Amino acid sequence: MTDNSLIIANNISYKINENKLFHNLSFDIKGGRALHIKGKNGSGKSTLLRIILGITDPTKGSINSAASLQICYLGHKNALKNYLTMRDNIHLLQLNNHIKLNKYLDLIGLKKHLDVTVSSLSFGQQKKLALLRVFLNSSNLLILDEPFVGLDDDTHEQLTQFLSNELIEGKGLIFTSHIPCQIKSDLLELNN
Amino acid sequence: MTDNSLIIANNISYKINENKLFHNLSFDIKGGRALHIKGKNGSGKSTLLRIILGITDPTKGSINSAASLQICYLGHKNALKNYLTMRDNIHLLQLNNHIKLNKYLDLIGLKKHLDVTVSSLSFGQQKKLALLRVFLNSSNLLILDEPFVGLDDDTHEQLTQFLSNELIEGKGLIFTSHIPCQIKSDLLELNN
Amino acid sequence: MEILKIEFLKLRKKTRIWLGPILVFWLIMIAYPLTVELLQDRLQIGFFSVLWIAILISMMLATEDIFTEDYNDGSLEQTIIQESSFQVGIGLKVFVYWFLIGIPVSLLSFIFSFGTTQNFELSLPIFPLSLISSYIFLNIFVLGNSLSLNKGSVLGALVTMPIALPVLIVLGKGMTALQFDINFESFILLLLGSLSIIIVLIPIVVSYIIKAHLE
Amino acid sequence: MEILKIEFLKLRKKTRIWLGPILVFWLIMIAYPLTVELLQDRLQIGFFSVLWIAILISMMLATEDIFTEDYNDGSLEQTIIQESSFQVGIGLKVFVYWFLIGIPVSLLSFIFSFGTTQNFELSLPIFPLSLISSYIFLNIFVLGNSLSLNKGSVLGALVTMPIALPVLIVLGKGMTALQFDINFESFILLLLGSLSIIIVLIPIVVSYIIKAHLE
Amino acid sequence: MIKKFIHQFASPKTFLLQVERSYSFIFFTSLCIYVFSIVWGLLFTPEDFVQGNSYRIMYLHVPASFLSQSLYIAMAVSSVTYLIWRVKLAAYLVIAIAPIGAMTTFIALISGSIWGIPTWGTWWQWDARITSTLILFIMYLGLISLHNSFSNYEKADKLLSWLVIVGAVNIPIIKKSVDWWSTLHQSASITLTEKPSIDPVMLYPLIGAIIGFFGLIVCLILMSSKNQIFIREKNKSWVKDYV
Ligand code: HEM
Ligand SMILES: Nc1ncnc2c1ncn2[C@@H]1O[C@H](COP(=O)(O)OP(=O)(O)OP(=O)(O)O)[C@@H](O)[C@H]1O
Ligand SMILES: Nc1ncnc2c1ncn2[C@@H]1O[C@H](COP(=O)(O)OP(=O)(O)OP(=O)(O)O)[C@@H](O)[C@H]1O
Ligand SMILES: [Mg+2]
Ligand SMILES: [Mg+2]
Repeated sequence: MTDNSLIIANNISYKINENKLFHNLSFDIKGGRALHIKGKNGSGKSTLLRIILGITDPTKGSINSAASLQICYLGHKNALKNYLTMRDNIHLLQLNNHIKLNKYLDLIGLKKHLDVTVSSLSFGQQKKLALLRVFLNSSNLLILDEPFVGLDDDTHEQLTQFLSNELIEGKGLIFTSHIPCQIKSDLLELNN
Repeated sequence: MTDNSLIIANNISYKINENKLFHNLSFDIKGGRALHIKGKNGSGKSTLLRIILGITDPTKGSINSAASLQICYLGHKNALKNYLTMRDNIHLLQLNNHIKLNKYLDLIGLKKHLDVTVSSLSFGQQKKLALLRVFLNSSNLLILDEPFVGLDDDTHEQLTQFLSNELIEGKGLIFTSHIPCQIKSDLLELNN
Repeated sequence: MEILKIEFLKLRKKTRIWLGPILVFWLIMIAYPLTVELLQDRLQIGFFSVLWIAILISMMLATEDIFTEDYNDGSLEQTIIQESSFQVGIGLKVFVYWFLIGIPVSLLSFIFSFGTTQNFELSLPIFPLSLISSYIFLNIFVLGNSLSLNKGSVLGALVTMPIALPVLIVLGKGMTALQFDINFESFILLLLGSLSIIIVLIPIVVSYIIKAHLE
Repeated sequence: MEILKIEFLKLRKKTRIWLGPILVFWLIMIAYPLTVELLQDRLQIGFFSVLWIAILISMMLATEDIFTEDYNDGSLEQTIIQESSFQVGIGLKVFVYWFLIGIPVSLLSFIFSFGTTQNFELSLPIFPLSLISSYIFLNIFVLGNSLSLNKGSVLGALVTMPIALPVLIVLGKGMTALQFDINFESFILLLLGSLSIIIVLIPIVVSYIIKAHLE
Repeated sequence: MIKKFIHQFASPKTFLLQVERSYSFIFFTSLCIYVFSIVWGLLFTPEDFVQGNSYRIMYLHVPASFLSQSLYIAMAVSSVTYLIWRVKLAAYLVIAIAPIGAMTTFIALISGSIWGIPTWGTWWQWDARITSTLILFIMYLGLISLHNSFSNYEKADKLLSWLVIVGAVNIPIIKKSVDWWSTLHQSASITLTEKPSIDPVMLYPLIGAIIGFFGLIVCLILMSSKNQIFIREKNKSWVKDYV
């Protein structure tokens, strides 16, 4: 393990029902660097992220992660409780006492909706609430699966800004996105 | 009602818990024309679509629709059964005997996944499957809420192509999208 | 007819929805003798109470997700947009549930009654009684679930139990009437009468409630 | 401890999840007398069967969504990523459910028993009996629910029934023992013994099942 | 025409002013009537030769039981008004009455139970009327929790109104339960059509107690609907002016 590598992937392959999704991928993620995973729908981007997270086991190869590794993950699903209010969701995420909570609630403009149930929020507002977990993270590696989906231009810009800042602060970032974005990143293309 | 107007909105306003979402909107949609509704997250785009659909009642104003009106709607939610296979879902949508089914299954590249349960499909593949309802529609007005979300570039292009064709064939189109797209359309901005 | 076919297809694919409640009913009816000392006459006494409660519970379970799933995944919106007669759709849906769950449960009721009482005269009327009451319960719980749609079935149960309990009272009285052979038909008629009102009214009310939810 | 706190918080916020089953229990216990002729001694006969069945059903309802929701909305992934000891998490989750549902239900069991039998000697042991049995039932149903997670299958119900029935039998026998005052302690010990095994094994098994589901 | 009339009459603002004007009058007259009747009933009527003094709890029990149903009927009427004519005030009334209805039902249950101990020898019986009163109580609780579970008030109002209307089937059941099934509980002794079966000496204070209790409850409802109006229309300029 090199000094500031957070994760190293060695020759990982993944098959599902004998269909190869990807084959012999190797890469590593260092603090301060971003990796943008691209590929068509169904090419295995989300699967790759789940392998990195350790949820799914690769068919071949291995993932080594730094001892200090702390991951913040946001997938296609928001992991919110639809029937609870925003306030309760924030409580469940244990972010209610976070010092920067107010700052970011203001930023995404959801402060006045604190007592609205999540299911009444608009699609983009729900995504923003889910992103609060990212904005207030205390991890050193961010893994985001299409974080820009459903966001309006302003919020897209804010998120880009935020992520770029996190990179400057030395955190690692792996993300997928079909929507072009301005984050400086290495590219990993998946083709099957 | 003018000759080929499909829908005419007269001064519609919408309030929720005494908060105004929009005020005195008027517009009409003719066959062969597209209307792109833009606005920030939570500005009321989806709500406006639901008012046009007749699901939600506007607080003030009214919607008149042509007698011949037939709507095909795709919202933020896919209206698919996650625990069923693609094949069963197509069955439920009553598209299994549609003459163009094979053509579009090929186009979106999902033919080999017919027996995979929807929950195992990737995010974009699920969206594509939902779009099948649009591709095989027999309506004269398409109402699409962020149809480009989660699609890769190729599919985005195909959908644009398809929608442009439908416009040429004289159908109406109302859609929202944060992602820029090449469809020739009128613009309606919502600001609160 | 198209609606009917689709509803059947959906239920056929999701075995849990119809087989689950039937299994639970069966479980309760098996559990009952297990928990009592096995003297025939003692068994009989509590038997019918347990039977009605079991029917009540299995119908409650059956309808628990009747709309939630369609609501959450957006299918309900699509239905409302396309279907001209949403009420009829709901009525048919309840019918399909009754057909796939209520009828088997009623048959089982008859079988269990006969097995327990060894009395054919007494057990036969159980069949129509449970056919009717299961349909009534289904309708009542459908109402409850439409009210509590995405709020969880508990609220629905809380809200509809007060409406379901009177039916239980009638059933209890009916059984007494049956056992002492007095005026039993009037109970069947009373239930049938309620059912015929419910069967029409509830789908209408439910359709309004669901539309209000979707707004 | 952190996990415990979060689980409590989650349940406190989702009132319906713990209050619901308690209410259903209560409603069944109320429904029972409605269906019997109102003579005190007849009421007592079926009473304990209904009680055990009500406990069984309310525990079933309590666990029904214990993982599904978290699975569907993606929270389960988040838990697995963050939590070092997922098994312990599951064990604690079941404990919290028992604490918030099992204990109140057991208390209610005691109260209803006393109200019906007017016999304190007989009703007091109902409290520990239902405490233990509700915990066992919870564990069993948790196992079933982890098995049928996102599937529309009845796998869970099928698997759990054969395991739940023996417990019911023991409970029934225990009640008889209690009423005739013979050897009651050995039943409590038997149940406690089973519980102590179940309480350790089931969370481990369940954690593997869930991980397999998420892959 | 009718619709316009109703809407004008039932504007929350007019209502509020009306309440303001008549509130204290209703409150003090009913208080006087109730206190007077109770004092009369408790101190100046003879002991019942069957029940002794315990029957005097009647002055609480009977009005409360009577109101527990009447309030539900009032809710049902308001609900219909709301659903048909979209009168917002009616919706406010429904949710304003619910907790008070639950309270009076609770009083009826408790006072009945207490009364039961000396007269029936038991505080509870699974008797048709008592059970259906309990059911009514659960119903009230259900209504309240249904309304509380929505953050969108308009939606909550509609759903609540529907449930209230459907739940109204319970009222005739409670009313008739005593006639249908022979039970411990007394059947109605005061009806509009027949001569009361109760001794006039007890009857007049009882009627007074009912009227007084009724008036007091009406005052409670007025307060709680005022509260609702403030909650719901807090953004309206006239409410801001008012406060
Ligand atoms: C928990 C127990 C009880 C409950 C839930 C209960 C409930 C009710 C209800 C619902 C009414 C109907 C009022 C109406 O029809 O307008 C009522 C009236 C009445 N109850 Fe009870 N009751 C209980 C116990 C008792 C007891 C123990 C007595 C006395 C022996 C009693 C005596 C009366 C009388 C005299 C009336 C007035 C009947 C009439 O004039 O219409 N109740 N009660
Ligand atoms: N049980 C299965 N049988 C066959 N194929 C499966 C099964 N489960 C998953 N797959 C396939 O595995 C792939 C999973 O892809 P994944 O979700 O990683 O895609 P993705 O790159 O994230 O796509 P998107 O851009 O749409 O999010 C899909 O092609 C899917 O069809
Ligand atoms: N019960 C409620 N209380 C308060 N506000 C509500 C309630 N229900 C909905 N809203 C608000 O109504 C708006 C609905 O917006 P809508 O879904 O139409 O937005 P949208 O323009 O489609 O946004 P997006 O781009 O994110 O999809 C949101 O601002 C939401 O917060
Ligand atoms: Mg993906
Ligand atoms: Mg939207």
